[in-house]
Amino acid sequence: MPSEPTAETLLDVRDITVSFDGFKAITNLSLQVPRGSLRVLIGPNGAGKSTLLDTIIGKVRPERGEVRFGGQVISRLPEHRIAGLGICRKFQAPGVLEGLTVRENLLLTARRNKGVLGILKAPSAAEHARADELLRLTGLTARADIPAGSLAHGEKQWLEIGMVVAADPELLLLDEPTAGMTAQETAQTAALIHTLAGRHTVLVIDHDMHFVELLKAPITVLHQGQVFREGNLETLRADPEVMEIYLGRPKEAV
Amino acid sequence: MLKLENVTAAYGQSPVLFGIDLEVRDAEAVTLIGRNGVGKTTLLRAITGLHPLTGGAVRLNGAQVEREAAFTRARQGLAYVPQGRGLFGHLTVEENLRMGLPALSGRAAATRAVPDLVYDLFPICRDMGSRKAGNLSGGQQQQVAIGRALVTQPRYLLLDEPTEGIQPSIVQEIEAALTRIRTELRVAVLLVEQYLDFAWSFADRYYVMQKGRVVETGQTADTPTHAVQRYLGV
Amino acid sequence: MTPGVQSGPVPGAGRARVPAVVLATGAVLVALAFAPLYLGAYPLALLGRVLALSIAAIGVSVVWGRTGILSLGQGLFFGLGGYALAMHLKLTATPKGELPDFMVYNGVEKLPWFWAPFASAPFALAMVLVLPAAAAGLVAWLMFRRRITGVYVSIITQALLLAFVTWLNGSQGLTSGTNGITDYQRFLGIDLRGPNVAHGLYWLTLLVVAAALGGTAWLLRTPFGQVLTAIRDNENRTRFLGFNPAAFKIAAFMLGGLLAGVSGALYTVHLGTISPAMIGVAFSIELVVWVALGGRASLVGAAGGLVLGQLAKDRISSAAPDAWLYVMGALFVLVVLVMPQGVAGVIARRRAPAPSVPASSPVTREVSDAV
Amino acid sequence: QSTVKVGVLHSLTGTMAISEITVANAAQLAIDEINAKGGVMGKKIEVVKEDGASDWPTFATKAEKLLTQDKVATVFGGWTSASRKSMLPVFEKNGGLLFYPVQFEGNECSPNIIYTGAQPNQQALPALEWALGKGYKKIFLLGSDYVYPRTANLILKKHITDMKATLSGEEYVALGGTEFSSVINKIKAAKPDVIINTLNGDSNVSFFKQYQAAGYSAKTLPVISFSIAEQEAQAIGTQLLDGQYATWNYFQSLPNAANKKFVAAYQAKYGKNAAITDPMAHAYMDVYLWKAAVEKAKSFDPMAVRKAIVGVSMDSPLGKITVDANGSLTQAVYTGVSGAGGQFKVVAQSKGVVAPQPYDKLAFPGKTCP
Amino acid sequence: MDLTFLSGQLFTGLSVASILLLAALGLALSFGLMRVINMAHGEFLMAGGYLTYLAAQWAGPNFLWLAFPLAFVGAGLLGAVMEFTVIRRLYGRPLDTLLATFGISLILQQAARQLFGSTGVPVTAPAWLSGALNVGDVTLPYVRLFVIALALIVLGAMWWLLNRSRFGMHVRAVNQNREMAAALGVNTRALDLLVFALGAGIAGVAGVGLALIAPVNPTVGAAYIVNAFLVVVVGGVGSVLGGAVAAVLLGFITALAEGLTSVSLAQAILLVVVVAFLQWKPRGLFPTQSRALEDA
Ligand SMILES: Nc1ncnc2c1ncn2[C@@H]1O[C@H](COP(=O)(O)OP(=O)(O)OP(=O)(O)O)[C@@H](O)[C@H]1O
Ligand SMILES: Nc1ncnc2c1ncn2[C@@H]1O[C@H](COP(=O)(O)OP(=O)(O)OP(=O)(O)O)[C@@H](O)[C@H]1O
Ligand SMILES: NC(N)=O
Ligand SMILES: [Mg+2]
Ligand SMILES: [Mg+2]
Repeated sequence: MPSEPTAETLLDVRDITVSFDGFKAITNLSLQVPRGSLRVLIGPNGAGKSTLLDTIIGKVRPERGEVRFGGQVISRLPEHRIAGLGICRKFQAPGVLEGLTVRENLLLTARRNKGVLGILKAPSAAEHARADELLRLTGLTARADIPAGSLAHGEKQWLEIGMVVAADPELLLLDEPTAGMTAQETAQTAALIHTLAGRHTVLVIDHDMHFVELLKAPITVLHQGQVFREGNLETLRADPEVMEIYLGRPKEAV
Repeated sequence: MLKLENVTAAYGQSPVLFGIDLEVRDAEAVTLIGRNGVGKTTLLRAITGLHPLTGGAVRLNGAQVEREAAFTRARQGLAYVPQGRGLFGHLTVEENLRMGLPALSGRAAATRAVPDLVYDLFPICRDMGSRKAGNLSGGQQQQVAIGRALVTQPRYLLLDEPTEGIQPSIVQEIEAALTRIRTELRVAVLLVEQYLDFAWSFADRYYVMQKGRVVETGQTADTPTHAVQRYLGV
Repeated sequence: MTPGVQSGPVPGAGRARVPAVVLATGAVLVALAFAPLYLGAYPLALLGRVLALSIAAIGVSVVWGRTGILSLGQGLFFGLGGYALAMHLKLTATPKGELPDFMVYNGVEKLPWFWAPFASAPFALAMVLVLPAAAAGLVAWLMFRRRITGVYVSIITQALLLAFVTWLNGSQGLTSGTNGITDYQRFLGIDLRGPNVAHGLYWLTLLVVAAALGGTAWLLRTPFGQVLTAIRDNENRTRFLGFNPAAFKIAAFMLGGLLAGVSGALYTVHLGTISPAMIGVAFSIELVVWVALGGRASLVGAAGGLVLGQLAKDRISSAAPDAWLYVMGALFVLVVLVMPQGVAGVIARRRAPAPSVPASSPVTREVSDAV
Repeated sequence: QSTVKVGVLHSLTGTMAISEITVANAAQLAIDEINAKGGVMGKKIEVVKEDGASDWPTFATKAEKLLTQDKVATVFGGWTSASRKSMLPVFEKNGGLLFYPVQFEGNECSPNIIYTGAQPNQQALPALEWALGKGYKKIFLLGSDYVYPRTANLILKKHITDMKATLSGEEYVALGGTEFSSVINKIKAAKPDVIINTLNGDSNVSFFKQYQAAGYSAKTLPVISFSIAEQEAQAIGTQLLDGQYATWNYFQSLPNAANKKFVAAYQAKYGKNAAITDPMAHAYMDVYLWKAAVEKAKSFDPMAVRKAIVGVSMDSPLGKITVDANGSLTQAVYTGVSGAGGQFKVVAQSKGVVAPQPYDKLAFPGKTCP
Repeated sequence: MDLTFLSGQLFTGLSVASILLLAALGLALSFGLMRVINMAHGEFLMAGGYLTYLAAQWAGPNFLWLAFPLAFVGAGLLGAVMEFTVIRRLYGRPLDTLLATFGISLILQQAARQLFGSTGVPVTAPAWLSGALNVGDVTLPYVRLFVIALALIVLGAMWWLLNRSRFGMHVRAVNQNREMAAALGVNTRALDLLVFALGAGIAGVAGVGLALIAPVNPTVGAAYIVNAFLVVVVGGVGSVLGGAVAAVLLGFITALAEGLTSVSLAQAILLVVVVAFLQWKPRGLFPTQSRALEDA
């Protein structure tokens, strides 16, 4: 049974079940994330992590249970409305707007009013300044005016992180943000996430334990569509069952 | 032996590879590292025949293949596991594996079946055999993609960031599997990887790319990973 | 910005070139404005007609080139605009107290209810705008609400158009069927056969073309245009960024429908008739092909492609009627093969060689959760 | 030697090309004959040929081109009523003259058009009378869904009631329609004595194939067609049509001397098996009528020609024809039965010639040409 | 409406369904799998019709034995040429294939017009097909039964080929990820050529069936093309069985609408019903769906 959420609970996943053609990807899963916190989600491939994010953003609909955001039930809302409430996700496979330039990607994401009429206004100087800052942050300044479609894989990753930040959502969902990044970039990403936490609520999925270590945040382990363990990296590394299903031999998990 | 001589390639008008020389000897494991966007993926695609060269030569066992179509190169023992896995989403896992069989055409010795070794190495290929590949999670797909490449009984295996998005225990398994593939099947492996610990523990030699050029090469055993880190910084 | 090349194959390169294209377009429009001075009666009438059609082409460029929705049913909206005006003209041409001639021959005894208000010119003119836009909005709402995309949209719009044409053909008492509505002379008290009307109509048409180009170009320059491009390239991603693709697509589709309707109304006046044959499947496909010829992503390209295509059609079909279909068929094939971005794309590439956006980027498209 | 330009405007491509190309050929034949004999008032006729492309608005634009750019003295062209309707305003606006060679529904009387094809009282009504005379009392009307069949049938229905016969059913199929299962099933349920068929073009092929497959033949249920002539008979397959009827102002088999000459000349030019039809004969004669009127008016001016043509009369492959004041022909009507080689044998004909009535008195009382 | 009429209309539904299916089956390959919107598909039907006519000229009244192979091979070759010269440059650009193939269809129609004349050519069913089976008061023409059987045979063959054969698996793989299939040793170019030609060949065979009940002329293909696409879309693009169910459904709706209202109105009703249906099931009766291809 889900525990009663406290007042600061921003994201409240209540007892959801998600299935695909009879296959249960998530079974009776509950999860609360307090406002302003940073939470890490790990678990074996196929555990249902991405599916959980899919459910939060409305890409898939739970068969049972509901998702609440700031107290409001969102699991029946259309996707753009959910996004409009302040939830933005970075996908596992980078999804940038390929026909627009890198800068346009950032400017568009940063818009507050995303309605058909609201969008007609040209971006303000402040918005341009913000885009420039994000270009610097993601190392894409030199690439600002080429179409995002001709970026390399890793550059798209960075752009997408930039977009998520630009959207300035209350809740950031990052699905494997460091996939394909070098160790140094991974560290930069961790630092970036720390600057975001506090003002934003962040939920990160990753398989890179170095990165997870750097995040220094509470961890939830999913397994077969359910919460398997909660804890910090120390305790989880000591847990033989977690090693068995996920981490593997201790040597690798250093 | 797989050998590249002065390979150049471009996207439209803009060149991305500038005279790459590189070789992978039989049964050797070589890793290719470099920052995002330096052209690693492009290079692998050029070797497989999925991206046209603008100059230079690709040799398989001495024979020049850079004019040949991708499918004939595959039939000569070149297998490719792309970044993003490239599974056939609407086909079942089982069918995806069987899609490795056409590469065996014209090779007399080859048996036309999915080798048991694949199921040994990646049990998921059996367990999820009848699921649509497109519905698997990222890590599951990666395993199927490597398994499928093995079905082609390759002599050269090109892997583009195979650990990306894979859970730690399976990274270990993939490493073990690749090592077995190398030693038992004597397959030469060219591995593009960002995860240096993995690359170094697996490969014999390394190449470092920067802005479309190979800038350094050496034995992994002689070079500590931190010595090449500077090429990967932002 | 250029109504055109900006988001074509070489985005980003657009900004620097803006003045050139605007200047060139302006120069062409000015040259066209003086056409009555140097063109004979028939060439001028022909030019006026194809300029009227080019307004529909601008709409196709917005809907297809920008938003990625290939409608094969633009004839529906073109027809609604045309019929709205033709109904008014027919009523004007009918003596008081009588029914339009075709109704009499079909045994209709009372003016159908939906005909009556068209006796008023302001109402009819309003309907020229409202009917096509509303119909386009409805069709778009039905489709995009249910996330129907790609070729489904093409086939559904074609089916709807065909249903409309079939209904027009089959309802002769109400619509004059295959014959269409014809034989009218006066509009707002002006005799359409009068000596100076031809020039006036031509200038009016040119004015509307210029307004349509300018207005649409402005609209696409705003971030609205970028959202359309984003939807074209990756609709789901756009959705998860907080945009409602359906709303934007409906808006774009309505704009396309509105322009088609205006085009249809003008064309009806130029030709003196509107009939189901004018708005059918072949018309709608041809419209799209001329847009492709000029450059689907470029407003000027689309309009220019239509004008040049239609002029060529007129010339070649007169010179060699038997060969005409071969020429046109071959043109369709060649445009698609050799100039996938149309003439505007070729010009743009000449001016600024730049890396092309891959039609489908091999690395990312097939990935597990391609959003 | 100077020339005079005339326009020939037919569908050379598209669905209607099946019927119109040969009509254009027939006009061309007459023009060639006239040119060979020195032309009209000493001028050779120069043909400007345009393709209406089975597309009504194209007819209008091409007509406009012929009149305003080529400045032709007259135009020979059109087949469907829709194409004529869309050309009409162009001719009226530019003061041109059009010769229209095909049977039609009447209800039109433009001073700028010479209608030489049959008016309803020169084809549809005589056919109905003939059928009733043969004792067929229950009549099924089948047509393509456009203005000619619908209006012709509207008129026929008034007369069916008037003559105390029974309308057993009425069905329309979209132009070009190919599926007749339901229609045949409805016919079967209605049990008529005869079918009056105003299907146009390709649909006839489907209809007769499926009609025969369903076990019908001329013996079990005869069909009288208004748009099937020798050429269509060939395309349908002559055994499918065996024994079925058609009503026209002309059949290729008419025995008069002018026709023998016309058939021989046409087949010499366009192939010895070429079929020759009523609209072709009309188109051929249209050129001669125009020539006669020009010579009578001593002018190529269209309006002068229009005035002069009234009363022009000649012996023709169709028999004797005379242009009425309303711009249509006084001509004879024949009903034929289809036989070997797609030829029709005349089984009935009007007593003498029939004067044209553009407005049917029963269906449209009080309407007349201005 | 009496019982005889009703059973007659039921049979009409089946007849219409068989024709829709025949016209649509080739599209299941070119459109369903290869995503080529082949507007010239109707001209393959047309080619089948003309080849039937030629077969009848050469082989006399019992021409069907020659007509089928001739139409299959002839239309298939036409398809192969078209794939080789045009289509192969357009994979992955479905909307562009629509335009290019529309151009090709114009060319083929005009070519037929100049080769065979615009009037069309006569084809009459062989004598042994000319009778009808009488069940009670209902007449079932042999030609119709023959066409229904033909549709079922072609349907069965295609279903087996695509879903049970290795060839079919390769075809499906290639059309999901052409590059990877090539990298795995599939000669994708040859396969594309073969599949497209096969689709054309099937259309040719369908053309034989159509020639028995419809006209053979330059524009006959155009008469079937829209409905053929509707069948594929309603069935679910990529699903052969879906196409079959859709054809039957549309056939019965047509028969019902034609029975209750008029034949001319029925087509408009059918189109509106189809659009309404797609509101309910936007991806057709049997959608092919998976996580991977939601955007495809
Ligand atoms: N659309 C879908 N249709 C069918 N099955 C699906 C679908 N989406 C996910 N699944 C299944 O649900 C399970 C959970 O998948 P999910 O992608 O959420 O895993 P994950 O935890 O994100 O794994 P990874 O770490 O590899 O990304 C998997 O077994 C997957 O095959
Ligand atoms: N489809 C494309 N069109 C144009 N340019 C491209 C395309 N794909 C890649 N590029 C460019 O080519 C260069 C090399 O890209 P490539 O994908 O080979 O890099 P990579 O080394 O594999 O990077 P990563 O580590 O991010 O995967 C990059 O600068 C990229 O912007
Ligand atoms: N006038 C005719 N036959 O349409
Ligand atoms: Mg995942
Ligand atoms: Mg890469």
